[in-house]
Amino acid sequence: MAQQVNQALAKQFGLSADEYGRVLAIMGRTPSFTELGVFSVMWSEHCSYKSSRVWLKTLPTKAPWVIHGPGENAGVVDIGDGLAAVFKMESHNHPSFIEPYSGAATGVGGILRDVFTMGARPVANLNALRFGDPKLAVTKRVVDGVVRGIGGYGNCVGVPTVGGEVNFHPAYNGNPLVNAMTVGIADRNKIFLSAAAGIGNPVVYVGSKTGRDGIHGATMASTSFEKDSEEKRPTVQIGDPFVEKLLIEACLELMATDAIIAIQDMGAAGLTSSSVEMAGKGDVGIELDLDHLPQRETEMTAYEMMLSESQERMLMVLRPDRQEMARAIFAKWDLDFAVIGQLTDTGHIVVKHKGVVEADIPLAPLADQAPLYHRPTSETPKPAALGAVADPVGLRTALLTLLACPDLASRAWIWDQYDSTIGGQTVKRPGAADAAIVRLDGHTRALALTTDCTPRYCQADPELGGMQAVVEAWRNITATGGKPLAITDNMNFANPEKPEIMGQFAAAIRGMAAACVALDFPVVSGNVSLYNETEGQPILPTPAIGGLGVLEDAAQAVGQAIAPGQTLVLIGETAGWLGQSLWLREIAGREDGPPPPIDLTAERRNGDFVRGQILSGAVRACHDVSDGGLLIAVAEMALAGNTGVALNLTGDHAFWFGEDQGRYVLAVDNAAATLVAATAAGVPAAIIGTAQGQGLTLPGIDPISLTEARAANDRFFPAWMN
Amino acid sequence: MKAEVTIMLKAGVLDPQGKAIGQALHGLGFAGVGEVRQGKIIQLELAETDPAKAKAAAEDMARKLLANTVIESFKVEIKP
Amino acid sequence: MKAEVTIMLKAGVLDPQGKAIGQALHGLGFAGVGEVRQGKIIQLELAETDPAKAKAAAEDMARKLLANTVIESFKVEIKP
Amino acid sequence: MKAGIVVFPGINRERDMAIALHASTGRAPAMLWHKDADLTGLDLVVIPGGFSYGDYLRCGAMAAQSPAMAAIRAHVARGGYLLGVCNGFQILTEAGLLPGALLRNAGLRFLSMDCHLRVERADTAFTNRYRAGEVFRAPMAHGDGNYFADDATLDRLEGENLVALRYATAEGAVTPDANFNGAARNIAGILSPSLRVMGLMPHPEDLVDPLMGGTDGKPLFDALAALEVA
Ligand SMILES: Nc1ncnc2c1ncn2[C@@H]1O[C@H](COP(=O)(O)OP(=O)(O)O)[C@@H](O)[C@H]1O
Ligand SMILES: [Mg+2]
Repeated sequence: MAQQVNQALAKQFGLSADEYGRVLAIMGRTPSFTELGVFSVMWSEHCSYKSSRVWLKTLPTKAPWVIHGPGENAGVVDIGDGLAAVFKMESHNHPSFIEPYSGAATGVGGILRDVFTMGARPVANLNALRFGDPKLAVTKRVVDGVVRGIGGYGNCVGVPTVGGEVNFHPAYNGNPLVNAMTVGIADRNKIFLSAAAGIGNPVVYVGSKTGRDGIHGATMASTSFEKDSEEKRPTVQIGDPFVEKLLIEACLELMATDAIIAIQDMGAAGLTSSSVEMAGKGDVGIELDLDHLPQRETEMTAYEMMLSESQERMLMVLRPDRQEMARAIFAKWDLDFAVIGQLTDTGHIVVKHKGVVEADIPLAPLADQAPLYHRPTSETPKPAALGAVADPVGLRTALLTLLACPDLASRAWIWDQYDSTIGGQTVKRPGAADAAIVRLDGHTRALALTTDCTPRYCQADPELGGMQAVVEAWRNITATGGKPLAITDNMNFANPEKPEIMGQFAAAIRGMAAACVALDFPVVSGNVSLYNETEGQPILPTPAIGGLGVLEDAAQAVGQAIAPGQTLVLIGETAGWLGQSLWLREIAGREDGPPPPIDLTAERRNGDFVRGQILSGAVRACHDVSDGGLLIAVAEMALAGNTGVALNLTGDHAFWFGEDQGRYVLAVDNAAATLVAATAAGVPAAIIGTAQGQGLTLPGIDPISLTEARAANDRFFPAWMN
Repeated sequence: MKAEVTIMLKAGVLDPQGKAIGQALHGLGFAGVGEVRQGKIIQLELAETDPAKAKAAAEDMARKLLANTVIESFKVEIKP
Repeated sequence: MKAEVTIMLKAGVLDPQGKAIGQALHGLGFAGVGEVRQGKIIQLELAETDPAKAKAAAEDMARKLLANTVIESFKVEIKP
Repeated sequence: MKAGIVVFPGINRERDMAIALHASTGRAPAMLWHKDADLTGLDLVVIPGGFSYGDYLRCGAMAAQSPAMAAIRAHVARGGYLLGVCNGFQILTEAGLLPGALLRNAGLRFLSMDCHLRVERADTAFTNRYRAGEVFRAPMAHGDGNYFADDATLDRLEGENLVALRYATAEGAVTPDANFNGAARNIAGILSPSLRVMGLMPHPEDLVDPLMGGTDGKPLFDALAALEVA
């Protein structure tokens, strides 16, 4: 690799002329090939957040229960009983289009490492997936591979996959989104961080050997996806969940001792970002000798070893007197363990290979002088109001059509491929409740977990859409009885160099921030994935939210299943908002109008009321009203409980399918008491029907049997895939 | 006519299966085992009787379906 | 010396993978495809230089680990 | 009753199993790492579910050949009880401690869902808290649970009354529809002729707590709590 380092090469590496100028100024000389590689990945969008940082800083990140907010490998919140929940969401979008199985699998592996690197045992995985038009063969191939990949990795490592969400839209045809979230549990007082300390302390590499996998993956994730990606294609990373499982156990075993000073997974940009970040955060220098690096292939160069994205690897700084004990633990688990360097007082990262210094870079300017862009933004024009829209098909046909559409069809085909019960703590499995409920082993406490975003709202009005994504996560946790604590986010957007896209990003953040403040629901971790566009076709703006809440007593959690004799009470105001609704898209064939407005004060009041009712024991089942509106929510409760509902309200299509926010359907035994409590709390509440029989009946239309509704709802995935 | 399509991971692509098998063989006391790679073999019964045409057809199948050419390479052999 | 162990399901053992591939090939419009069977191939790098001994060793590995003779049959080929 | 759980690398349902055993026996089972598994004094050895060695060659194949199996065979030879669940069942068949093999699920997909099991034999140390013909529910979670043996072996298993559990409908009908993974003759679990070794694919250990949706699996562990090596 005797390539000449110059501006042209820098450009190939994704550095702009201005950025290369900064490199020259920092180095005071022409950088070596390896040094250029280090700068290019550290200053890539993926690692430096250079386009998004100014906006991310505006997100609320604090609450009394937040232990570590953004800036660590994952967010950490206090969940009581001396425990902390550690969680984060991360994207693997581009790799999942190139090689869906491996892309999705390694996405799961990567986010697991971000969580257990902090000392937490992973207890739940979730995901947020967006795919293109189901009519395309490529969509089917991607869905099949992604679902198999998520299951293949998660099932093998033995972490239950308990929830997620899936949408389809042609905007994702060439650019699916695969966002994976992991939640782990740690002792509140034993959180491991990545800041290195102790001059002379050994830098230790553990896990799998390094190969030439995914070199320049971080920069690939930072460019849009054009036809020539065939050629740019890096060696695809293959996940090894078996090694990951060993790595989890070995790291947790070592973490039970006092050996570890700092630890960090090797994620994007591999050894480069892990070593640079650990040393940088600890304000120390670091020296690596690559001769000691466990290698899978021969003749690897320093550049390749520094940039490899081989999976299932971790970097640690250990107490020197614990080194041999640590080595024995990794030997027990049959994992590589190698001392590859030590901490220094030089403030530089120095990389040696075969006796040659391949890189020598001052760490402070590498971090401090990283580019930061205030990219121009332009506001998304507010959509014109939606006038009256006539009902072309009637309620019955609309209900059956909506139940069968790809965005509302039963996802059982997907979750049946994910092990959701391993661990023996899954109180509410996928499909059982608005949020998954996972009890904490040995405690009565449980976590309520969800992922949410409605990209069609974000496209029409990014600020409202960002707000709605946060609100829906909060509502889903609330609907189980959980107290919402914090969120992680995965900001999936198109090319930030286009003002309209950067405008979407800024607006979404504004909306999210407003919701976080109003709901006391701070952001504690997240991930940004930009340049999600293929040949000029941008994705819908998709700020996916992963929400976490807690229940003091898992037995108090409620699900969606109703039973005969219960009364259904609707909480919240119904105006019949059809703009951007699924009814409008699927029945009227239109994607327009403004999305439903959100009243954060009402949202909070309604939610707090619902949670209070659930925790008081008055509620048998609860479901929030979201995609598809009220009649869909009722139908889903009926299907979950295999019990019909006699609805006693008369309403038009806008009433039954409008997507007004801030609403829940409660199933209660004593509706009168619920109404009294609601009035006292200033919360709109109305009886809408009774759970009974084997069908949905509503005034003026032929009854819909549960069998018919179930057949419609169950059809899409099996018919498409089998 | 029979076609046999052998599909292996490309050189440089991690092969967790092969690696684990290698370790297991060592564990069983088999010495002198170096790299182990695992692949797939797909045997096809073809109506085609011309060997060249059968091979071309099998190669087409491999490219379109049997192999994942992002990470795998394949080889077709025709057996009478 | 290289040994290649080919492992196929025994006749009489249902091969749903092979069947699914066959159906997918038909779906893609490949006509004249009869039975499809899928198997495994394991390539071993062996230190042994005597072909007969290498073959015997690989067969031993196949019997002990690589193949499950309840459901699979195997074949070893030595390649230089 | 003293129980031990043998953990091979990649096994991942050992905690679930320990929770279920603990709940029924009142004491925590010994967790035994495969490299130093000492089985002396144990009444029951359990090999739980998971992906031993990644299931990279065949499910259970590598664990079945590992040194720990010698101790497990000796435990059985001296009259100890042995239970293999899911990957544990696969390991026992690969090791020849139970006949047959577990093939890829007929639909070629991993299946994680509840199934119903009909108790074919209730006079064993494993199943005596169920009634013969009783149906119970259990989660399953496997990609390779399709039980296979040649016809002669299947006939022998049935002739000797060694089929412990079959996939059935909630009403107890042994039908193809209830047989999600395509197992030969709907077989979900089998016994050794000594009735001291049992293997099954589903996970009764994940249904022993009403909060997790039921206690259908608990009688299995209650039965084990009472066993004693004669
Ligand atoms: N959209 C976001 N909102 C809040 N925090 C974010 C966001 N994106 C990234 N972060 C935080 O920035 C830090 C770096 O993220 P990332 O580069 O993804 O970490 P890693 O590579 O270790 O997984 C993390 O602490 C992460 O939580
Ligand atoms: Mg990290």
